[in-house]
Amino acid sequence: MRGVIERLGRVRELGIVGATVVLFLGTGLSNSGFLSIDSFRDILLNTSIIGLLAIGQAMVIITRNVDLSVSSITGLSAFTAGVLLADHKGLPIAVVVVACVVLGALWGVVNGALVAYARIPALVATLGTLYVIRGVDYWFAGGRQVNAADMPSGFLSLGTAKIAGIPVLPLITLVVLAAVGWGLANFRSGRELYAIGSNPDAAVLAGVPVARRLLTVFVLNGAIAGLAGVLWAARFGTLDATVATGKELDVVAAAVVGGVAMSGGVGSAWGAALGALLLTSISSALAVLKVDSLAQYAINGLLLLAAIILDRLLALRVAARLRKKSRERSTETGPKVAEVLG
Amino acid sequence: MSALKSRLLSWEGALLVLLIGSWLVAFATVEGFSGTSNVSFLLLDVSEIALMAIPLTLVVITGEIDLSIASTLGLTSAIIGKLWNAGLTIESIFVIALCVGAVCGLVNGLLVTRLGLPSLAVTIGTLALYRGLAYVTLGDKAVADFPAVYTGWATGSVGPIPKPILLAAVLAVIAGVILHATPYGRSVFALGYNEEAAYFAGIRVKRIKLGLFVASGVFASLAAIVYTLRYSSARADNGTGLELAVVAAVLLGGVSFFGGRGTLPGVLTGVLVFGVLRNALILADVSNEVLNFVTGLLLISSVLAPNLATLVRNRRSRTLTPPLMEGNPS
Amino acid sequence: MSEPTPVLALVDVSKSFGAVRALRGVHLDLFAGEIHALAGENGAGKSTLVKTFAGVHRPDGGRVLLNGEPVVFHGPADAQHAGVAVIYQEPTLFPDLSVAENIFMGRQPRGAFGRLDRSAMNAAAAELFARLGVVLDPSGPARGLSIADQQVVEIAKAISRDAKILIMDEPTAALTGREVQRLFTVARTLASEGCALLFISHRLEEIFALCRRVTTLRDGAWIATETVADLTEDDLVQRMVGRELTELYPKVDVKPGEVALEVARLTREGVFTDVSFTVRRGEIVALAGLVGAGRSEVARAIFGVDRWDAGSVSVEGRPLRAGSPTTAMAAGLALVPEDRRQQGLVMELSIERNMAVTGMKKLRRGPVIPAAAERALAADWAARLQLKYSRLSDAVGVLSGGNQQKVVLGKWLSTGPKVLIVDEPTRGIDVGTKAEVHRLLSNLAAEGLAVLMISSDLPEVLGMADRILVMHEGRLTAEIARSEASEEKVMAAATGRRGAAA
Amino acid sequence: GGTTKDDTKTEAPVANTSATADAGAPLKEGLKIAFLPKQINNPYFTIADKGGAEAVTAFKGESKEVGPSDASASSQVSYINTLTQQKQDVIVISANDSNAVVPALKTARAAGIKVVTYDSDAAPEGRDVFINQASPEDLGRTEVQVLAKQLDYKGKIAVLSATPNATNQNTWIDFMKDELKKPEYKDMELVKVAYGNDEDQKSFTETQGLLKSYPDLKGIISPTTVGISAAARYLSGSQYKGKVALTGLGTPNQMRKFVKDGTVKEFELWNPADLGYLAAYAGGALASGQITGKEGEKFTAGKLGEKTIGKDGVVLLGPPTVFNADNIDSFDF
Ligand SMILES: Nc1ncnc2c1ncn2[C@@H]1O[C@H](COP(=O)(O)OP(=O)(O)OP(=O)(O)O)[C@@H](O)[C@H]1O
Ligand SMILES: Nc1ncnc2c1ncn2[C@@H]1O[C@H](COP(=O)(O)OP(=O)(O)OP(=O)(O)O)[C@@H](O)[C@H]1O
Ligand SMILES: [Mg+2]
Ligand SMILES: [Mg+2]
Repeated sequence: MRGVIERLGRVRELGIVGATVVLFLGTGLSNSGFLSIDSFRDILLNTSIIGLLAIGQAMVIITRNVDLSVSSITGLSAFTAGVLLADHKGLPIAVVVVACVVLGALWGVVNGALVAYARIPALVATLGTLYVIRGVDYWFAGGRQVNAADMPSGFLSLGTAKIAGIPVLPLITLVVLAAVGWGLANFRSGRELYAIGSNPDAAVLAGVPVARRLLTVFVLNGAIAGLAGVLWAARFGTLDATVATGKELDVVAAAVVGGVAMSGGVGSAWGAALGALLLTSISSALAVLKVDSLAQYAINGLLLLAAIILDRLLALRVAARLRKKSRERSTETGPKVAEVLG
Repeated sequence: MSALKSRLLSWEGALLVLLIGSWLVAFATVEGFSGTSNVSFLLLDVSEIALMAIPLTLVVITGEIDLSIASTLGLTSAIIGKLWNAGLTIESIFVIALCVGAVCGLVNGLLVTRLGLPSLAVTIGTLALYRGLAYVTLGDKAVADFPAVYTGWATGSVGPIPKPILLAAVLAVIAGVILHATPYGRSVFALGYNEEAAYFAGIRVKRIKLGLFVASGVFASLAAIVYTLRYSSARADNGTGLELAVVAAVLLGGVSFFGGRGTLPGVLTGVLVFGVLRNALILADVSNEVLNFVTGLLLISSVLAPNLATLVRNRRSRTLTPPLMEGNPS
Repeated sequence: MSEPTPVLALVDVSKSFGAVRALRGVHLDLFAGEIHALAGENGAGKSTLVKTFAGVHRPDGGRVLLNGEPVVFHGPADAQHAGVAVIYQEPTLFPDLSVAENIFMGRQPRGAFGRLDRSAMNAAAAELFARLGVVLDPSGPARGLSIADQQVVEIAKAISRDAKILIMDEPTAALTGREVQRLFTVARTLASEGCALLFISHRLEEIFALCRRVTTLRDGAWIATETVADLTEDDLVQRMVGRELTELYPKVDVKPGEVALEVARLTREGVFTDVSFTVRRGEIVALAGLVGAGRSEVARAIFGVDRWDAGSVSVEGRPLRAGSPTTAMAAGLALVPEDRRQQGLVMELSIERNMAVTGMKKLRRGPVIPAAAERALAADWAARLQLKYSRLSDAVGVLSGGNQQKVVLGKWLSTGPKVLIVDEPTRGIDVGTKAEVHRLLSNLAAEGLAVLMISSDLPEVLGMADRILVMHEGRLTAEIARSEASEEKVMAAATGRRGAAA
Repeated sequence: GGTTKDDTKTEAPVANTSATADAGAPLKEGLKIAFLPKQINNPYFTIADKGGAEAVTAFKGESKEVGPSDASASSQVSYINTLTQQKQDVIVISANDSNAVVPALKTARAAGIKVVTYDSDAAPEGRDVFINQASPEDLGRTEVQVLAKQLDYKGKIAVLSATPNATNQNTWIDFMKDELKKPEYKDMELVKVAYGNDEDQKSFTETQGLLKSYPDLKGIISPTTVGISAAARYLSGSQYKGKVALTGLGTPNQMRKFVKDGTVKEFELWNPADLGYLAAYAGGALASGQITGKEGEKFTAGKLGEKTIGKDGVVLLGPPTVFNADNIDSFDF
């Protein structure tokens, strides 16, 4: 006996799954190479970082907030990892990972404090820290570039290593996904995030420690972004101050495509991860389909829109069916009001 | 409301003080700032941002957002170049350009109002789409040889005031009156705060939003014309990334991202503050990372300042106003 | 008789919001096992007092005593831990979460590894609903529940806390007789179990039926705390209003004119079916029924907020387009909706803006709206409705519930409609104002306005309506003329016992 | 009516032909020379501008590096304007958009500032001289030749370029295509030009895509430092390592690892430091009246010796260095 929300939610994610499958089959038809194990491996690898960020972002968006600074945090963390490894040969990788995660978490504290305690709308606060952190990154890097050659191959191999044929990076993402996904669905604190996003004022009256929860969410998201930075360093090897610039929109897009509504209270980490998978698969597919490079942006955007629209139509369908069935009387404007941003 | 109004006023006031303050400081300390030619450089540099910020202000007040404006600019610019090469008259090209913008806006608007999709998601999508179409249109080429009369206009100025800025100013005044004094403007605010109640009051919610998205597109293409002419360069990648700058200006101007709250004078002041600081810092050879830094801090303080004020007030009256009132949609 | 110490008490508490002094030197003691009523006009300060108990507001002066010990609640959480459960006047639900989770948020039953146990939660919720005698799907979403159902969920939430102190701010405003009776039974049980209850209502008969003592407030000041038994309704009104109450149902009889509103075979899939009726100029037609009968939905469809799937609506013979409030307004329709916070008002906007939002076209001089004209209009209606406010430029949100309702009425009456549909027009409005509103409605009718009044308040229905339409499960089950209308007949039709209605 | 393309004639370069060069004049001291790269904090330009700064200190001037953090077409213009305000003596610029910067540069020159372009030229009327790292023709053709040798003139090849609008890359690619027309390349086919936007990640995924869609691909040319290192990194970690040849433009430090592990045999690049160095001296010479930018004028560029101005004010840096396992360790940039 599951609630309508979950039912809707499941359907939402089913929509994305459907779209992804269609994409793979379609591309596979014209180029079977796309369905090869090898290519799946690459797609998983490409998804792992954006996916990780999308999972974190989902938590934030569910509370009716958003964190645009993740791209900058990832960039800073990646460069930090690079410098640590390049300048202190023999520093254990674990230490570097922890350092970067902590770095991310600290910036998360800044975001969280601004949003939860200074009560700055998240978009403004994190757009601000997006600039600030990138500034710090530039200042820190000052035109320096860390190259694959400067880093221990033991670390770089993280980017390609496999366990039982599955690359490590996606595995890490999966672990985080499992943890976050489960927590959101099954912990009281997880449910309270939905409550906050669904009706912040009511959350206060219900005795939910809103500020504390928000702070936690931003810190977690920051930490995840920090981790993503390390993975980035391991995967791409060439690191400078511009790493991950502009990725924030992709991340948000992934979450939204994955059925996490900007108006809060709806969505799941799983959906966000699926959204990320769909988006990266799209760009990989385009590269494979010998699409003229210049047309790729256009098609990318088109498919993104298609995904959102499909998801929306499915949601509407279900809503209509529900209305007929159980005398559900949500107002005509209701769902749209809910969809309105913020 | 009174609290809200004073909050707004206080914020606009603060911005104005900030603007004048930074202007005076720069005037006194940064050599080369005071020159009239510099003033017009300064203003010219924000002309596109100013143009695009005008409709975006209204869009954000209705609780929506349009991130595709910079891409619309790029697409329009690319089409201008294409048509110019094809030998059309520049005047007719301008007309077509505006139509292109209108169509781009219409697409956004229809997706948001008819399908009820979240505008953030939609316009992230069209951000990619329009930029892509720009590349499809003009590819890797750049078109440069535009008639001197028009490029001259775009770079020319009346006294120290560049002509594009004059254009923006006129449009801003019109938009300001519409937003703050007409039934249309009232409706915009009402539905920004509570879409459902507005709908119950017979306000044509969808039509208004659609109109605003179209306006946003048209202004973006207007900005594209200015941009293309003043750099006399039509390229597919023109204005890449400008959207965040515009959004930043709007938010700095005191418009609530959650809709309902905001004023045009505030936004325009915000745009100018950005312009002055950027120009002054560059003149003072402050390195680019500091520019990023300052932009960010400014943005944060734009809301931090008034919020701290209210927080302090609440401490005094010891009332627990539920936090995140900001957070309430509709 | 030595009085035991009160479980919760307010001593000389005052609270003001800027210029507004919502509470001044108020005293109140709540004893274990008693049901204590709080009475007062709209804006008297009842909800503010409640919020002080709940830790939402911290008083500017005075003390809150818990079991005789002074306490300071730093937030609702504190109050809850102290054993205070509150039903707020305005429902505070999470639309995206299931009904059950709304009830148990933060207290969900947990299984292994702190994993929350949904089936246990739903079962518990179902139990609560059974206790309250309502049919609601615990696993369904809270979004789309009628005000009434929302209120029911709020009640369930509060009693599920098995609190030592239960505070109910107008819990019955949205309920019909049956639910009210259920609620009272529950309340009495709780009291007998040693729980202290504070009960707020504008329906005096309820106070007399349920409560032992009553405390009256007027303009934020404490007036009296007395045993209900020693009071008559008139005494109580006297305390609240500070003057003699004029007649509550001043219905003037008028000769119905030609048909103004005609609804024919109106149907909306799964919501209501085959609804046909007419309202004539000068008539007040009441639409009665149990919660969830679909009355509001009919109203919303007529006004064009919801589309209808079949049938037709015409105003003075001219048919309306489905799903367009704008054309409905143009045709002379007005709808005072059921949920004033979500549908009736823009809480953040000023009183004047809210009043003017329906009449902007009329106010307009050239392209712009003269602020003066706007204010004049607002001031005029504020006066006619005796609105309690400090400045017309204040946000409507700071007005008391009843005063908010007045603003909604004013906003629609100012459009000079031909047909006025009012959904629960006096929900949460004090007796004084209620009489005002009723007089207003009947005068308007006398001037030839056609009024369709949805109400869950039977006395109101019987007192005001020329004809009574009764709905059950989305169908019209009876039409009763004023002359032969009686509570029994209406309830019979409303609960679907056909024969009785005929 | 209305203005069309045909009505407009490109106005003649405003090169101050009136001025006459005095080769004998000494280099002025205390010249203010500003470097305006495509993008600040870009390693390549950081090296180049260091070289420039070294030169400027050599002739006792003061130099600085300013610029935008995004390599966008127009963001340079506001910097040109401010440099004009600051009354610099020389602006040394690498144009993001050969047209967009021209109006601003004209204003600067009208204010008596000398303009030197390096790495990426602006339209001639916008500058006095252009320091060309290597003639586009040489580069384009040699790249193809180097690769052809490695695959002994057989197989499909692809190009991984920077942004679709990158002026340099596009001219080079045109010459590559032209070179490939020659008979000896009849068995080679250029199947695709992919764009990595000079973003590491995009270049990386583009390389993946190339090898997916053309399993029989034999070689890749990446005429951009970002692209080649990304491509090399993908190859070195994939089963194509050693099977698919890769060459192009890269810095030794980025490529060392891949040259050593055999992913890459050969690649080329000029020394960016020398490029900046020469640009600085050209600027100095202009500001001191030694040269005016006319063809045939000569000036001495410190350690680089005497340089001659070629056709339409272009000065050649000289042939690029080819790096391979043998010589790579003797370079550090
Ligand atoms: N947050 C607030 N800010 C400003 N004024 C407020 C606020 N809350 C209540 N008030 C004012 O305090 C007074 C008391 O309001 P309150 O809601 O307690 O009245 P009430 O007795 O509950 O009325 P009703 O029966 O209509 O609910 C009113 O004048 C109201 O306008
Ligand atoms: N059988 C049911 N299943 C689910 N929900 C129901 C059912 N019956 C009623 N409801 C709820 O009641 C609401 C319908 O109440 P509505 O307001 O339309 O009727 P009403 O007669 O106007 O009641 P009210 O007196 O509250 O206005 C619906 O939104 C729905 O949530
Ligand atoms: Mg109240
Ligand atoms: Mg109703």
